[in-house]
Amino acid sequence: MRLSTWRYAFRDAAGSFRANRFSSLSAIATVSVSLLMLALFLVVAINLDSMATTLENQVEIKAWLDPALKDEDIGRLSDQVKSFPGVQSLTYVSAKEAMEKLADRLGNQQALEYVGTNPLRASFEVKAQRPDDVAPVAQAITSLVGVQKVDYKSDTVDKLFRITRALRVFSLTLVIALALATIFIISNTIRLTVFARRREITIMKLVGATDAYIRRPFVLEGVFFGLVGSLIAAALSSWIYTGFLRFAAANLPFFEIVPGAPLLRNLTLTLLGLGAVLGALGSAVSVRRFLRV
Amino acid sequence: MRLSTWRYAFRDAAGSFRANRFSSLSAIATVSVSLLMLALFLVVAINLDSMATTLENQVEIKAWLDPALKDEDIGRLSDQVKSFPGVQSLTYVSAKEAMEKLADRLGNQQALEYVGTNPLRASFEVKAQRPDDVAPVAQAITSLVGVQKVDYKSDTVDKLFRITRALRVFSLTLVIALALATIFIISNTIRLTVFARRREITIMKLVGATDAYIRRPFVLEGVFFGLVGSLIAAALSSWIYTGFLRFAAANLPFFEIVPGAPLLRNLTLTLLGLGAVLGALGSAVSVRRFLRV
Amino acid sequence: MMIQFRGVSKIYPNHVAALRNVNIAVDKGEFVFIVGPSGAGKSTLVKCIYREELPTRGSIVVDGRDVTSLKPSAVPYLRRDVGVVYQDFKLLPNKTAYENVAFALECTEASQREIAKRVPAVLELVGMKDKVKALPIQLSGGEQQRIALARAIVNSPAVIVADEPTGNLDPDNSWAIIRILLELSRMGATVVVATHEKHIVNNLKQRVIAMDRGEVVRDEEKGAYGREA
Amino acid sequence: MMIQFRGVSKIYPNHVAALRNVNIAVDKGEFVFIVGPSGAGKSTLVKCIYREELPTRGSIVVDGRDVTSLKPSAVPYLRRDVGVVYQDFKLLPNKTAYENVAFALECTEASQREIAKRVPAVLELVGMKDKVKALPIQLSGGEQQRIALARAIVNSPAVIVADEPTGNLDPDNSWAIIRILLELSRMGATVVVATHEKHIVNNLKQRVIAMDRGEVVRDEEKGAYGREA
Ligand SMILES: Nc1ncnc2c1ncn2[C@@H]1O[C@H](COP(=O)(O)OP(=O)(O)OP(=O)(O)O)[C@@H](O)[C@H]1O
Ligand SMILES: Nc1ncnc2c1ncn2[C@@H]1O[C@H](COP(=O)(O)OP(=O)(O)OP(=O)(O)O)[C@@H](O)[C@H]1O
Ligand SMILES: [Mg+2]
Ligand SMILES: [Mg+2]
Repeated sequence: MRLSTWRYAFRDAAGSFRANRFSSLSAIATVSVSLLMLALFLVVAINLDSMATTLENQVEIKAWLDPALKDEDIGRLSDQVKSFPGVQSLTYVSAKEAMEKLADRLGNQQALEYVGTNPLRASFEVKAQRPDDVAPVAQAITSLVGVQKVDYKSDTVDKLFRITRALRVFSLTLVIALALATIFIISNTIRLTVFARRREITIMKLVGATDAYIRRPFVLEGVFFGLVGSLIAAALSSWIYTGFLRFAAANLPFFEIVPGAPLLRNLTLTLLGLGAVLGALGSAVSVRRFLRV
Repeated sequence: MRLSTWRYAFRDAAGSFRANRFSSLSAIATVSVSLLMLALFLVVAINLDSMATTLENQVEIKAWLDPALKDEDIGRLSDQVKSFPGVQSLTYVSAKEAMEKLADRLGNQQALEYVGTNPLRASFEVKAQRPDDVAPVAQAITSLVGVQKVDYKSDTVDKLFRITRALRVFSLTLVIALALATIFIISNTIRLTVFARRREITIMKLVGATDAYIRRPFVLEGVFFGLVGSLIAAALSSWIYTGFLRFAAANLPFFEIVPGAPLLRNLTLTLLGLGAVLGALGSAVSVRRFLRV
Repeated sequence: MMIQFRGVSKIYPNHVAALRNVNIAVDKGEFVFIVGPSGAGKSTLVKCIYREELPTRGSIVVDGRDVTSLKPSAVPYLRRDVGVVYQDFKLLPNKTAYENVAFALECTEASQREIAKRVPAVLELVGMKDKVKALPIQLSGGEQQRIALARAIVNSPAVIVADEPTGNLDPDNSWAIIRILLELSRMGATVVVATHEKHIVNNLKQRVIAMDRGEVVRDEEKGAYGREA
Repeated sequence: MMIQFRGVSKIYPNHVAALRNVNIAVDKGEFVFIVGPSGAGKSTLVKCIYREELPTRGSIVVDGRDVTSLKPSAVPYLRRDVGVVYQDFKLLPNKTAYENVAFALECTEASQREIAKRVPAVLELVGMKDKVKALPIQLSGGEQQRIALARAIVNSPAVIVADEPTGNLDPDNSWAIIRILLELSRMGATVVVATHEKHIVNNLKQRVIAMDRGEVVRDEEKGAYGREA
């Protein structure tokens, strides 16, 4: 019997879809539009997060070395720093290289050339593995003999971390807010489609159908609304994102946009899951409201 | 007669609101949630735009001066540059100041002190009024006698402008997309509330009411949904933005957040207008669909 | 002629022929019963008078208006001239009994004073003055039917069309309703009543139009319900 | 006893007393007419049998079930035992005539075979086998009423409740419907018919319960419609 019951539910869901095409299409359209917004927001947030990570990874510790150090001392020191926990990479910049860089930066190389001696010193440029490692690593390097001064632009780093943290909190908040809004709008819309059919529910109850029997086609329909809506949203957002990637590759080569490969698949799965669950729950909850007959 | 007609319309709108509390509240909730999202997005976009402007305004043209120039020549040159169209401000940096700045930046002041002569030159730091003025102003300055070299980091500026343009295009696109989505969702929701009452519309037509007469209370109701929904959205978004301003003042002092004073008032007016118009149009269009009896 | 059907046929989209070449002429002030078995086409005929349905073929003239070629904006004015008691009542669910009746006047832009005078009078006439504040779902079937009648006659229409106006009423109330309709026709209204009430039709000896399978099979002055009558 | 009302009163939320201390007992296989003027409380009484309304006071037992204390999950099973013809039909608007009747069986988890056998049979019985594919709005009033009857009897319920089952039917069809209900009661079903059809009630000489203003004013075996009867 169970089987035919489900068959009836499918048939009735399809029938009501046909009969209420107007409200059904409205519901699907609302689901897809609101999920599309959520999806776009989500990929923006993911990109902001990835940008924040990129920025954080650019933080460098600069350690100026005693000019008296010999090459072998420098090699030893370098090995020592590399072995610290949290150190990701180390680059040695000699005094000569430093002067070349400076000349480059000032834009008037010749002017510096008649300076007899090189006033600059050699340095290590050290990268930390994680933002949190920066301070302890800098601390550890300071205590080394042969290192004269350690600088990691603590102001700038602090500022940067505050910005990235704010960025993350902010985009997460917006994503959560938008997700809640989406859930709300979708379930509200489904509720309105059920509302338009409240009389039917009453009749079914009076004829002797159980609550579960009545609910079933509505839930199926809700799942259908959710799946179709989210499929449309997924297709559109993938298309838009692919377009954006192409645009960014041409116009914003210095931005590292998160590639589409795993992102869009995960996004599609998330949207489908969200759509189906919201559709089912939205319908089930709404029907319950009209079952008390 | 016209007056009583409007009175009836108000009374009927109020009556139907009471009778259809469920769908009315659903509609208002959807309006306020979707307008709230739009509002949040809008203030983010406005802030991004203002940030982009701030960044763009930081672009400077640097003009190195011939060391042989006398103070009076420099004064004359300075006046000349200031008179160029598109120049906003000019700051004179003497060779000595330049050296002090450099020493500051390098972090080891003493090291530079035993450099006998100052290899650096005096310069003008010129700000343009608008980003587009930068290139022509630089061009104009280059042609002046006594200016040795002009630099405005054309790469960086170009990159910056690309970023700010992308930022603007991007946030404008998202705002437009979200605005369209909001319009769609709101009119769809109102359509569903009208759909639930299509039988009533049919009856009114059969009793001899004109289309205009039937439409009136629906439009009033739509305007009411829109106004109440947008009022809620405006209140919530103002509250959130004020909170964000407070948060930013404490945690992100280096960001210039657009102040709340004129912004929130304009936002509220925009939301109210949008809500009222969408409510009215959504209702009017939806009713029309069921008037063909 | 108040109502004139000429060669009217109605074939519904699902190919059911509900009216076949119907020719009817009803004079001003006439009282006509339309009888016939279930599904004969009585309701369809009646719906054509106030343009709820458009005929597939033929012409219909009501109160001087060519119903079939009426432009949409003129339809409400036709409907105000034709008071209808619908077989399924069609009361507005969110309005009380009083408001349902008042609505028919309000939408014609009648004055407040007139509404306040007419509505209670007509509710009293149909015996519903105790239930003015009840919503349709708070009324019994017969009570709804009487509200529907009150609404149909409240603005003194030139034509009154009643589709089974006593189907949910006890014999006493049915007679009361029919007497009201007769009185209105005496006062000049043209009254068309589709009914199954053999007893009433046979007693009144008014004009009877009998239908069967979409055709007019009998049209008699002072007629009877038909068959074993 | 199949149906037992003991001291049942029903006061609607708007303070209308629709039933006042009603005591009724109907045996298995009995056929009962309920008569009374419009608004007497017939529909309310009938609605209490299948628990569309709960009484304000008193106890109701139907087919051994205490209706007033039934828990919500048991209500559908009560309703399957009581086939109802509603005064306003209550057909599902998006299902065809056939599907409306089949629905009453489907939701009881009847087998496909049984549905395919019973539905056409019962549609034939009420004279509606030509209209199986029509939606309710494509049916005339009397046709809808017959579909409603078909749905009420399709799963051979122990109790059949018909509220004004012939209000929209011509005399021939009305008699046919009443004969079906009589036949079902002879086969063991308990049949309760609320009606205004004086002619039918007076002819059949079955038990008649007369109501007025919420009270049972008469309860006679082999009764008549009452008054000038
Ligand atoms: N909207 C429709 N679409 C299709 N067929 C219809 C429609 N309305 C009515 N019919 C069919 O047209 C025929 C005539 O219907 P109509 O309602 O005019 O009958 P009637 O004489 O009023 O019957 P009753 O006495 O039962 O109310 C019926 O066979 C019916 O099934
Ligand atoms: N849901 C309700 N709320 C309030 N009052 C109601 C409700 N339903 C019915 N009534 C009132 O209760 C009384 C009895 O109604 P009921 O429907 O039982 O009458 P009835 O005998 O079936 O009449 P009819 O022959 O006209 O169908 C009436 O006065 C009616 O107005
Ligand atoms: Mg009819
Ligand atoms: Mg009743």
